[in-house]
Amino acid sequence: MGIPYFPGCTLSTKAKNYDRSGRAVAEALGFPLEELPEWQCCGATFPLMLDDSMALIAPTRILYQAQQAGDRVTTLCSICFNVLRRSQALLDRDEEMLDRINWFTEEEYEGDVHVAHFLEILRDDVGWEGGPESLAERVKRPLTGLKVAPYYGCLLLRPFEEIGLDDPEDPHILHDLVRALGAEPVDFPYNVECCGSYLIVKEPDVPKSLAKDIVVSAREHGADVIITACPLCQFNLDYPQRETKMSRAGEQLPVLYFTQLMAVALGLPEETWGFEDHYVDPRPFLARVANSP
Amino acid sequence: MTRIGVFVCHCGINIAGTVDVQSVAEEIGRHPDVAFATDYSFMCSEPGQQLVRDAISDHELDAVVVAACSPSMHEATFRRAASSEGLNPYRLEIANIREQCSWVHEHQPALATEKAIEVVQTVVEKVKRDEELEPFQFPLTKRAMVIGGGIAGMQVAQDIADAGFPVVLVEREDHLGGKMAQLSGTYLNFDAAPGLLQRKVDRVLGHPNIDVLTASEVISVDGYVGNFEVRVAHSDASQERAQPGTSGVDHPIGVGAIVLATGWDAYPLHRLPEYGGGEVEDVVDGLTFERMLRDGDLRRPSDGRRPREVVFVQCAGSRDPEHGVSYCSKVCCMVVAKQAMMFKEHVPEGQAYVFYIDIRSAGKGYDEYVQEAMEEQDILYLRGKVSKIFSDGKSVRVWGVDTLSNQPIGIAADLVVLATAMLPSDQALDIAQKLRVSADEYGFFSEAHPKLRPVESLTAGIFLAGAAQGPKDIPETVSQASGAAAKVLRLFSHDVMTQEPTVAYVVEELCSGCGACVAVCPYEARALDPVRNIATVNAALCQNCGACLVACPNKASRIHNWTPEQILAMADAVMSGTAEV
Amino acid sequence: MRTEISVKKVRGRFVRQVEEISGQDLLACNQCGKCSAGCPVVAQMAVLPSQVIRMAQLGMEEVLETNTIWICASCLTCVARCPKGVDLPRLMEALRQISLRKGVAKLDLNDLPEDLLQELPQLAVIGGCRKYMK
Amino acid sequence: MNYRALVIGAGISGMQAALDIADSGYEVILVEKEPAIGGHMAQLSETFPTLDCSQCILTPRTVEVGQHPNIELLTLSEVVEVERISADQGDDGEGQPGFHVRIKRHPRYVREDTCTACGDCAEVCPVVVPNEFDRGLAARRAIYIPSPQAVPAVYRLDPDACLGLFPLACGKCAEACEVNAIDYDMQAEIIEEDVGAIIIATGYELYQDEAIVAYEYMSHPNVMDGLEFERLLSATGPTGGKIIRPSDRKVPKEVVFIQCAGSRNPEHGVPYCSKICCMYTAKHAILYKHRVPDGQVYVFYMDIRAGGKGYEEFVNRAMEEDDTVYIRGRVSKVFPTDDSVMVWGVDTLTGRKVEIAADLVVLASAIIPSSASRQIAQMLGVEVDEFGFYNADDAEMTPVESGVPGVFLAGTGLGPQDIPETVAQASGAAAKVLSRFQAAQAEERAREALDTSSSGDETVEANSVGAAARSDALSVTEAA
Repeated sequence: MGIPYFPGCTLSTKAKNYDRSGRAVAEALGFPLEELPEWQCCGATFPLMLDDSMALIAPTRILYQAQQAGDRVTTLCSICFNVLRRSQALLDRDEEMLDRINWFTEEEYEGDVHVAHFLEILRDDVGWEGGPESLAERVKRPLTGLKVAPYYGCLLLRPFEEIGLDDPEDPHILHDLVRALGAEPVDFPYNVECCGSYLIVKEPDVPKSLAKDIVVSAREHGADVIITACPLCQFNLDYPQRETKMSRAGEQLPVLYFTQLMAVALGLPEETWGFEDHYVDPRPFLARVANSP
Repeated sequence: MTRIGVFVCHCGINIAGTVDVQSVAEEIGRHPDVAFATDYSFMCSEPGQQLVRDAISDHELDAVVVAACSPSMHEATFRRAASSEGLNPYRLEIANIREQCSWVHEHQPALATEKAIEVVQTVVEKVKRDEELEPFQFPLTKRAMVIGGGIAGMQVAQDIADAGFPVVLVEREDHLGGKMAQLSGTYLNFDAAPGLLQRKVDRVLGHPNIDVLTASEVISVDGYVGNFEVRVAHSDASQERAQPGTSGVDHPIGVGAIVLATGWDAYPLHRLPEYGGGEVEDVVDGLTFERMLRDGDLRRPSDGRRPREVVFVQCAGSRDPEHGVSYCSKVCCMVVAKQAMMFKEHVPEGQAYVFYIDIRSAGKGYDEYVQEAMEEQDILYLRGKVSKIFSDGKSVRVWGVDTLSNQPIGIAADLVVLATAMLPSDQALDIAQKLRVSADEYGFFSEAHPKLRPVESLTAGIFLAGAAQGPKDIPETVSQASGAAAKVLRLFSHDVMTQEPTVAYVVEELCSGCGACVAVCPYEARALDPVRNIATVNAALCQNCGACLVACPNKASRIHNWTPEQILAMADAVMSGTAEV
Repeated sequence: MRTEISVKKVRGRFVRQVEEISGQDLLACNQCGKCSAGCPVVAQMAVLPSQVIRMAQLGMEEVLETNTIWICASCLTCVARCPKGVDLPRLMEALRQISLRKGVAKLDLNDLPEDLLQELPQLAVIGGCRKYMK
Repeated sequence: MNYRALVIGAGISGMQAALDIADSGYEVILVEKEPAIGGHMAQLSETFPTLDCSQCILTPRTVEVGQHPNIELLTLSEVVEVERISADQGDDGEGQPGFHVRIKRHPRYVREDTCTACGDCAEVCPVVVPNEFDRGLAARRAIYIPSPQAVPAVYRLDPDACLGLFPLACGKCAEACEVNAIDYDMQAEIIEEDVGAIIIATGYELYQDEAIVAYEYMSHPNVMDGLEFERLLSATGPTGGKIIRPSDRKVPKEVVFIQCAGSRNPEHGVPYCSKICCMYTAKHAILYKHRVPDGQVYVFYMDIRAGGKGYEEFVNRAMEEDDTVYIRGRVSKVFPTDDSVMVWGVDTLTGRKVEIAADLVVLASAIIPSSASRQIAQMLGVEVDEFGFYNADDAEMTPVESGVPGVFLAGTGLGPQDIPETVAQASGAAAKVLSRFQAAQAEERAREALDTSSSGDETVEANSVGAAARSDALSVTEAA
């Protein structure tokens, strides 16, 4: 059964590999992603000021579009997820705001679409291990021996009161995924530290230094590869490795979307992997896994 | 024919400044049943009381109304005065024309006067119908039970036993001493404390009046002040009791008073995930650190190395309404200063850091003590809360801040000690339910009044000592525990218990034994007599709430001196208004 | 220089504006500093996040001049750990909004290196514009 | 042994100790140097953290003390001599010594058993002096009653203020007194008593020295200490609870509270923390805001010490609900301006020097022991610390025992502490007295009964009676 899907801007452009691998994985697991017929940008930031509701219009319209398609919508991008989930939470507790936005948009959003991250569907609908349909059972090419550092970042987890996906200090949803794929999750202390986010446009040095801390920590804890659920995290961690001294061979760590790793493990065709779009080429690292029977 | 005397108090200007007391006395004097009415400046003064006494004999009064302040103030005063003249004290009533009249109607003196007259009229109607009553007396078991054998419980037990009364001390663990026994030392007695504690334990164990039940728990409690029945189960049958002769689970132990001294438990480490609680081996809580200090050879858990850089984190769970508990655990500031100093004693070349929000060293010599830690032991205090603690494989990384130099701080520590919050003992809620004592939202037992009755629970005969009532340090606990003992001794100084007779009773001819009253009684004062099939009242438990009166379909439940006839007569007096007197 | 404190400042227009836009009770903060301790970008800040609240509490409008409010990446680490539940990111947003609405713009996309601009994910550009421009 | 106790000081701790002992059936001699009992608690407006009216919860206690058949109340009195008397016959080696005490009772010049507190005397008295009870914020006459709820409710003639007693210069009050209660010839008397135990509960005073003189205390009318502010807040105070500043009776809108005024200042004041100021300052801030909603409160502090049940929450309430601005830092200077006073301090959190033009400054002055403490300590052989606070034998293990057998300690005479701690501790001291008396009595009874029966019988009997009475309750239990 298909699930309504909101790709968001970045997955339609710079992070096509995330989108592609995500769709392929979903298809393979039996819940094809059905892109909303009409959608626009979510705004990329959840509005934090209370005196201006204009910024809520975009996410509310997406929720309205999702409402036409069913009672839930899924995203891959952590930021889109955060914006939509928080907007939904706000509209849920503030009926007046919901009415006001509906009045602006001349649409009737009823206020009860469930915004689910792709990971949530994997966890709750597919299941990691155990059942016959679980993810572990679908793995064709177990990633045995691969050490994967799950990097959660900020917006997938915080604020817990509204997101509620996982423990904000000690998350494990990506760990569980890695384990189900047959790889070994690497715990490292920077896994919930910020990557610098949009500071990249104003103070590019800040994300660069944060990326260094994160990548070095993951490497020191023995990781072969970092996975993430956020295109901005992916960029902020991957891009600086191109030019810094981290770029020295052997010190680089490829930064993948979790869906890419899944595509490999589920034995999906190589064109769904999208490894060519990375600054640190993951192919050498994954070669031995990918080539194993 | 009733002959009622009415005495209207001016209370200085408190009443007379608003209410026209003369006209109140005049007006009420016209009531056919009022034989004498007057007013006086301070009824509660000795001359005022004499006025009442004289009037009772001169005017052959058989009932008295004093119109003055709240009965909670001086009802006892005037009833004493009345009985000295041979009047039954329950034939004297107070009409409150101060708190409920003059004080609240300060700006409407005419209306206030009118209201005062009506208030007095209603009480005249009541007192006219009051029965002569005698207080109930019931026996008192002069033996106390203390639940919890930590420093608080031992102190209570010792004080009661020293006065010559038998005490049963129930302790869940197989030894006495509680949390204090886990400490390597205290801030006032430093490493002499364990020795002092041992002396106290020995004294309690050897006390001829104290019966110590270790490895025991309270299973159920029945009864009421003066006459509780407590069943205690031994979790370990092989435990020898210090004294034979006290019953265990098979036979309930009869006690007249119970003191709750169930102490505290530490906030669990795993509830502090951002501090690596339960994850990082070298992040320990205060009690664990005490044990490490006590072992003498200070080694960190992960690799047995001597820690050189130790970080103490205060308010771990405390003062955190969002994630932990909102209250301050009160003892940690001093405990940490002590632990840091003890660490320096063990590792003179080491360095201790303390992260804090406020240094709460309030107590005699306490502030000086922390100053000493800073000045003499070079312990570095950093004002700021730590945000994150994790292991980098070699050391424990602490991310904090110093809000005074305005610098984020990182420390690569060998060991981190979290000053975790004090929680009430995990048995507290269970005990609270069994004993029907109230507890606050965290499970600390509630005192009867936060200022003036700090060691009494709201349940008569049950008293509180130590951290079970709220976080407190050893000196405060010990003096408060003695305070609880005083309340028990005060209770035991009487030979019988007395109780006000204004309790519920059953008109047996009207009772059908339906049990409605038994179901509604919140105090378990009601039961059905299985032989006669009528309801009974345990006068000692009845709190005079009136629920049974409402529930009884046959009007068989009544309360002495609060009968429906009285209440209706009072209502009639109000409804008929002033003019119709 | 002494900072003059009076009711006109601590309960003044600026404080009320900040509280209204952010929805936060500034005085709920007891300055424990946990936000500063955990802030991932604190190294670049001239004053600590906790000091930003402090300055706002005292009605010090010069808080708008600090770089802290522009360095904050709204990562929400601080609010996740704040013992008093003070939503500091909302406060930062309010301060940014007050600045931006005065016409201050902190970002000109033309200043970005062309190669970076080519590579940036869309949401970084959109997010940046939302945070730094009116 | 003499089974009577002497309690020195009738503030809340002395009263509590006296009541616990008296209710247990022993006689208590309660000595108070002031004309009325209740101590400082009687001066307070409301109490933290529940904001109960202080007088309302205190008066029942003072009345109870005043009327208790087992309490002999001696006001305007002080203990002048204590003599240890050797143990009674039959005492063991350790001994249960008693004390022979001499108490000097100063003349009240008004007969306690005659005065009806009608107030006619004060109406005619021509002398006006500052009222100590109101900390000088209001006036009284030379003949006065400290407060309307005073116990004993008796007037007192202040011989220092009176126009002249010897020879009598005025005499108006005696003329006005209908019950002839005034006796100008009243003399001090020495009362001698034997007691078996003594509790010292002499309480505290507020520091008034160098460290706060620098804050213009005493020189500027708009700088006052915490107790003065209590009187301003109090419904029975000089302004009826209205907040006005002394200089011009205007309502102060900017109010600065300075904590650690004299405390934690080893160089210029006292080194110790006075413990209660953080909480009462938060209370002052809250109560002030209740009365002046458009006012603003600032509190200068070093550390906020809110350790106690509901205390942290109470301070949070002052900040969040009443918009109190807490400023972490000391005040360096307070000086007069044309309008009122300027306060120069620092905010160590921003690192800025700050200045506040205040309408009113309230100092949380340090707690110091009662001026009588050293003398009393010496008389009884009790140790005091360098400040004059009594030292417990072992502050941790025996916090209410003085080290002198039979002498116990309670309340702020031991060191700064708040009301609940004081009350619990006073009961603790009472427990020691009760243990001492009851143990000695039991021993006496045992000796008397030695010939006939064993002392254990009594207990057994009491218990069996108890068991019989429990049968009702028991049947309910079994059913359950």
